Amino acid sequence: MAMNMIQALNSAMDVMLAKDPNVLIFGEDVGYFGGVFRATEGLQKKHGLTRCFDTPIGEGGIVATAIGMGAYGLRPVVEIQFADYIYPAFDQLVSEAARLRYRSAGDFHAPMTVRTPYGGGIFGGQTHSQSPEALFTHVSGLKTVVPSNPYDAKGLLISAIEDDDPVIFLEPKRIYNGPFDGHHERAVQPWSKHPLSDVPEGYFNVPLGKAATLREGNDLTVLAYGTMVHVALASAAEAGVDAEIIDLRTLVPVDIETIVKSVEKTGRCVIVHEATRTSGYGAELSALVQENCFWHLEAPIERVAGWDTPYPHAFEWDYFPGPKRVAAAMRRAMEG
Amino acid sequence: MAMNMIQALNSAMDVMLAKDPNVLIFGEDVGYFGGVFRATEGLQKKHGLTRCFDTPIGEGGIVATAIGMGAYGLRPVVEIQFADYIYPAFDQLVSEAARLRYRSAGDFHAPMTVRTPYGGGIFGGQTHSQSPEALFTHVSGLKTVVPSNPYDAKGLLISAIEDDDPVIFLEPKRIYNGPFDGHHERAVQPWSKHPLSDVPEGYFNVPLGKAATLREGNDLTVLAYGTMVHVALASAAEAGVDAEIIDLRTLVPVDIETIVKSVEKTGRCVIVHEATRTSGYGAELSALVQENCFWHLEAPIERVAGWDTPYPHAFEWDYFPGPKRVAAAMRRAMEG
Amino acid sequence: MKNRKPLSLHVPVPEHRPGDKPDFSELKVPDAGTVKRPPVNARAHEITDLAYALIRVLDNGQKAVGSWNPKLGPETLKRGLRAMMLTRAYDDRMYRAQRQGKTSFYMKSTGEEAVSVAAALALEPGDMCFPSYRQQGILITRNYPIFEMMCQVYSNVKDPLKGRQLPIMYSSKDHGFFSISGNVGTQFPQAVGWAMASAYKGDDRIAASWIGEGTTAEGDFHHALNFASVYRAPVILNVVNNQWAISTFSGIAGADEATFASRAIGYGLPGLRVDGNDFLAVYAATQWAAERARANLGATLIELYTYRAEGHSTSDDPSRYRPTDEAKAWPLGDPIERLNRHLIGLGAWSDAEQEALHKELVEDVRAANKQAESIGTLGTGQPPPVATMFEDVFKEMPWHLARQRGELEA
Amino acid sequence: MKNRKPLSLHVPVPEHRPGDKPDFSELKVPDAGTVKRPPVNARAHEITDLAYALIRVLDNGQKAVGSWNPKLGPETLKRGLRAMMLTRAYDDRMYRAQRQGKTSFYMKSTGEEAVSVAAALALEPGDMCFPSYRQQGILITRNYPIFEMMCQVYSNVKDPLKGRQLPIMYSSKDHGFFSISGNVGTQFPQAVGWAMASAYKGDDRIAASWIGEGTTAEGDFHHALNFASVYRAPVILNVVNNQWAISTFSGIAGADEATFASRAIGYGLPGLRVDGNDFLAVYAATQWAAERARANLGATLIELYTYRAEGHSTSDDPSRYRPTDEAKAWPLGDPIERLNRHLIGLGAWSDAEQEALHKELVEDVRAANKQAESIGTLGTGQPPPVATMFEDVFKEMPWHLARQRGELEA
Ligand SMILES: Cc1ncc(C[n+]2csc(CCOP(=O)(O)OP(=O)(O)O)c2C)c(N)n1
Ligand SMILES: Cc1ncc(C[n+]2csc(CCOP(=O)(O)OP(=O)(O)O)c2C)c(N)n1
Ligand SMILES: [Mg+2]
Ligand SMILES: [Mg+2]
Repeated sequence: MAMNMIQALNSAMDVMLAKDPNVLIFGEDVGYFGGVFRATEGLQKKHGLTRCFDTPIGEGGIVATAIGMGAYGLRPVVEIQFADYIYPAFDQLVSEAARLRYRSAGDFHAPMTVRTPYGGGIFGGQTHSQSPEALFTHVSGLKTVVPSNPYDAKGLLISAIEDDDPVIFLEPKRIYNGPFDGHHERAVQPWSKHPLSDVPEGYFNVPLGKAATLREGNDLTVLAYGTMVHVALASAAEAGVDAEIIDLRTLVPVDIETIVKSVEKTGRCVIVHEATRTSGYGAELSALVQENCFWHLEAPIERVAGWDTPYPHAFEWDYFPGPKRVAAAMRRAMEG
Repeated sequence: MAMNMIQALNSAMDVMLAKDPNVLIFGEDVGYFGGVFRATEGLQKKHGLTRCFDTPIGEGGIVATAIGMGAYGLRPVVEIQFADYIYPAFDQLVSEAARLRYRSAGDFHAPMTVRTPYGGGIFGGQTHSQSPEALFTHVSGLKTVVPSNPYDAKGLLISAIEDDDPVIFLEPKRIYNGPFDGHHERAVQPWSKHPLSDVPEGYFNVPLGKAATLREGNDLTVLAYGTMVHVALASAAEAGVDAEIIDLRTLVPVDIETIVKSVEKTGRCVIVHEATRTSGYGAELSALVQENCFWHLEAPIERVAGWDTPYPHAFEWDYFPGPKRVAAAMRRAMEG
Repeated sequence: MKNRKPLSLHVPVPEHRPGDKPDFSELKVPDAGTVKRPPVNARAHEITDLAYALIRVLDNGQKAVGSWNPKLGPETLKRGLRAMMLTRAYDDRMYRAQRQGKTSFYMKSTGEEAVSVAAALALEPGDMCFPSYRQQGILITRNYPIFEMMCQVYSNVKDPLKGRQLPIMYSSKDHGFFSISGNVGTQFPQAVGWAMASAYKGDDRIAASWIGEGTTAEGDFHHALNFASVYRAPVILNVVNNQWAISTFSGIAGADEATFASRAIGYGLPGLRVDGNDFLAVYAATQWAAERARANLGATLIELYTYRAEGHSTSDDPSRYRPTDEAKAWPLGDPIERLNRHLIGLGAWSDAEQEALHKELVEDVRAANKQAESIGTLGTGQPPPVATMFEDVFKEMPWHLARQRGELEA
Repeated sequence: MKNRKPLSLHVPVPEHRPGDKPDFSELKVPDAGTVKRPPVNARAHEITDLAYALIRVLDNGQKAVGSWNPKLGPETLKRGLRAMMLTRAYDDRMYRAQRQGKTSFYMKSTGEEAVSVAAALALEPGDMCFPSYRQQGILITRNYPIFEMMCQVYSNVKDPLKGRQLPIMYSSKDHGFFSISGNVGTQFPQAVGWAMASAYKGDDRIAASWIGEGTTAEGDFHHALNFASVYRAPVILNVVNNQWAISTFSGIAGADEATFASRAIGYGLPGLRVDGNDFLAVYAATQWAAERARANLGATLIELYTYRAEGHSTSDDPSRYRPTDEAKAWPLGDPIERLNRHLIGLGAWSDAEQEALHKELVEDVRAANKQAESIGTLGTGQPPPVATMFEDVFKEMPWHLARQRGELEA
């Protein structure tokens, strides 16, 4: 059945609420209203007031209570309205959710999924456009997941909810309603025309820790996730390079085999993400590739990323790493 | 005059309190008691109750009020008792201190120095041993500074206090009272025997953004900071490699010229830090080196870092990246 | 021990949802003038009743009554009326501009104008305000040009914030208006810090901050009250209880269990609960708290009881979660209408003058907007120079930003 | 407007510092039995006086008086006495062990034993405790073997936490004792979440949590009270006011301005202020709050007024910041002595039995410690296998941790 990402995420939560009475959902405006992006629309009405409810505007309290619920034996799924607002919960995520299993030697653990919309492309300005994934990838004990299409969104979210470790589930908000290749000047595309919008209505999952090779190629390897996967596909076509495009899907634990196999084949690598460049997850990917594939590299690994500034409202398209910048990096990688 | 790092930091704050009435110091236990590591000892008595005082145990409140004071025109210097406890202040640091100048187009800014002891080697367990520097290096608008000896500690702290941007000042607590080369089985060394413990009593500064080459060499380049600088020096001797050892001192903005010049000369690079490996600052350094020096590299860049686990109490020396691991990495870099 | 009654989870729900008839009959509105005004040096624990009362000055006939009556002259009242009306006219115009696709986002303060305007008049020009995104009335009261506000909303080349901020996230140090943050609540403890600095320096300026009732749930609310209490900071902490936080009713913020003003009690601070649609009551409460702060007696928490008459923002659709004409049913009325009636009652104003002033202000807004639009709206006309995107991250631009600027220009 | 009095910054300071004679004469200690016990279903706003009172059952003659008297039989009282004495004997032994270099760190609960032990007895075994690092008395009351506690302190191969945690950061799900965190306060809202889960599931178990008065300044304190209030979570939120937070006196946490119990008022929760050195008062208050929670009436905040008789931890030296024998001057006495006197007054106990019990417990501790030390102390004997360092980061070990374990073993 054709779904956009919002519908796919909604379906994943609907399926899990029906399947497991220990699953419950809460967050700011997620209850009666169904969330500012409508991802939980109808779930309270269908499953009941205590299974999907609104919370006070205290991200730290949302995550802390979710940890307590996880310790009790529930599987809370919480929404942080925008990834830009996850920082008040940072201590509970880093010092608590991520550490509980380890510090108690498995005596306690807190399964929990933290859903949050991230990324740019919507003129959201500095506090509705951030991509904080790198921060979470540095924290031992957290898994970080980023879907790039409706099928994966549903399958990965179900896996995240069923996972016994805390999962940060970052949703690329720019592509909630349609794929986006970075060509903002062109007409918006609906998901319905995209093959990966064909999503089973019932239960299924996509395993965490496995990347997807969206395009096979021999010239160079592109490592991307979220919205940038679509930008990379368009950029490769425009740059006229036979790129192998890997959608990482899970950042931690990352699918190292798929990455290494590809770079050993192509000898060239371009890494793209929206997040600011310095100490972004692209740095870790670059280091991993260089450590694992050094003798195969024929050119410097390229990083295309957000500039090291806050996300400026007026300069949405100068900031967003679009096809022009990505294609240029591909060409550099081919020349190099 | 011979000072250990605590005395040097204390002297820096003493000098700045005397020099600038807009400088004030606050934090948990820093007032009457002088801080759990004694860094502010005597400052309240000497400069007055309102110049150096105790705060409630609310890191978020400490940083938030410092931002307000900075906006007023003061230069607050706050202490977070351990870097492990900085996360409750993360939102105020990332969303506020780091962004204020940018989002207000220079209308407001908040000069502030956040001093905090970090790192392992003291059997502090999971919550007194962390090295969170990478998180701050990813945040546009924050400067991140790490001294490795008494002279730099004083000179860099004075520069940080005088700097008009927010500075995260990470103090390697293992070497507060003496240098440490990782050989925990050997007798502790006092700073007094170390040349860089000779610190001017009065005002001086060490500029931010400039690395120090502690040892020149031709075999390989070591990038380190904090305690690991001393471990690197010892390891190079033990590995018998003619290493060029660079103490970065400032992580952001990093001294790229010094790094590139050195790696272009040696063609080999080993990066060492205590922080967990994945998405640690070593990843950014590795990416920078391979982007800027790719054609000069003769072997894969090595990262020696903390394991991707919380810091376990009983395994202090299995966790701490000591000379054995660093020397081994140097040898691999030479073979490669 | 088993066969004990099972526990159950309580989730608060509002009285009325879409489809229901709006009805505030359970809401008891005490008569104006019934609450006594204590001396500004009253001990906090002796006036805890004020945290549960509702300070009102304008009675149902819009006459000023009782000991909280600030006894303002017609000139001040007219300044207030004008600022509230200009704020509303500005909001209406900018809302339309967003609907016309001229910018990405807008937020109105309709129905809450007294909260900002009366406070701004009761404060002194040097006092620093740390607002949320719904106190544009402060800037307007302090005569910040609406033209500049419009340029900010349009992110054009004349935008004082160089196109970096979402519309309405104004900043003007010269007008004692702190840079608005997108993260709610962060300004509350920052205001306390500013006030502590003023006290530290022996200054006589105070700080004031505003957050919504929903935002009281953030840790920063607690930090603000705690630090303000411990260090007796000269600050006024305002909670604008407009009943809604986007789609979430105030019960989810705790309103079913206690008033927001009563949060002050546990910190030993005075808490005042005020009719936020009563211009004179807001003025009087602010004045009381300001005098107290300037007398070195510390902070006051003020709950301003009002109603968010329109959607949360242009991204919101309130008809999805509350009865459509709930705003009209709001028992505390409209602040502009009430002040207008009051002035007319004083014989200092007339419907004709009101009508004329309205026309004049709408025309001022139209003219300023024409000028602002002629410079540029979001995505059209003249944007700020793109290279400025890399400035002000730090005071001096470090190498990596200079290099990135180079890449962009390449 | 200038020539107004300049502001000044207030920084609270304690009455007495090293060198001063300890003196608590300003501290008014109300007589035992003077505070009325309300029904457990009393409305929070009707009993706000309890947040400023001091609930005491044992009078100066250590007789149990007043309506809060839980009327416990001698057996329960003796269990409590034994648990408190064992806790103190255990603390003394482990403190010495740290001084002897057998571990890195230790924290005593001396003088505060009633806070943990009486609460643990008033709760039911299935209730989940979210303690701070100073409630080892709960584990001991719930018969967790001190041998295992010692192995944790020594990080040896028998440490249930595999050497991963700092000494005293115990965890035992089987004993309803949540894994202690090094970050203060985080457990307070977690306990609320656990309680919400229990209510969500229609369970009848409740949660309880403990933090120090200094920790009330964390945002998590606010989150806990707020979420507990909004969702009526069945949880008991305890603030152990032992006057000190490392070197910082309670005034820096706000104690000069209001009681910690009164923080409950602004959330519409009951706040009880209790003599924390009065075993019966702590038991009674906990029992009241537990009954209330189990009746689905929600959370209670309890301030336990006590004194940290020893240093903060083995890393601390209180003589640097407070008068040396302040502990002896503490007007609320010692919980063990007081319960001992009470039992003797009942004719159910004697000095001889007390002496014998003390000997017995010291011997039990000695024996357990001998056994624990024989297995290993920090850095000697048998540590946990080093490869386990990489386990439990995730449920299943991902490739990068397996690779790192390989590197370590190489
Ligand atoms: C830290 C943070 N969390 C969440 C949000 C998203 N958000 C923006 S406004 C808002 C509602 C605030 O309601 P209230 O405090 O009552 O203010 P009002 O809009 O009614 O003036 C929310 C949840 C945010 N901006 N920042
Ligand atoms: C988030 C955080 N900040 C600071 C610390 C350092 N610290 C440990 S205990 C303590 C004092 C706590 O005092 P209190 O809450 O009164 O508890 P008590 O020690 O008196 O039992 C501090 C500041 C910490 N562990 N965690
Ligand atoms: Mg509101
Ligand atoms: Mg304490």
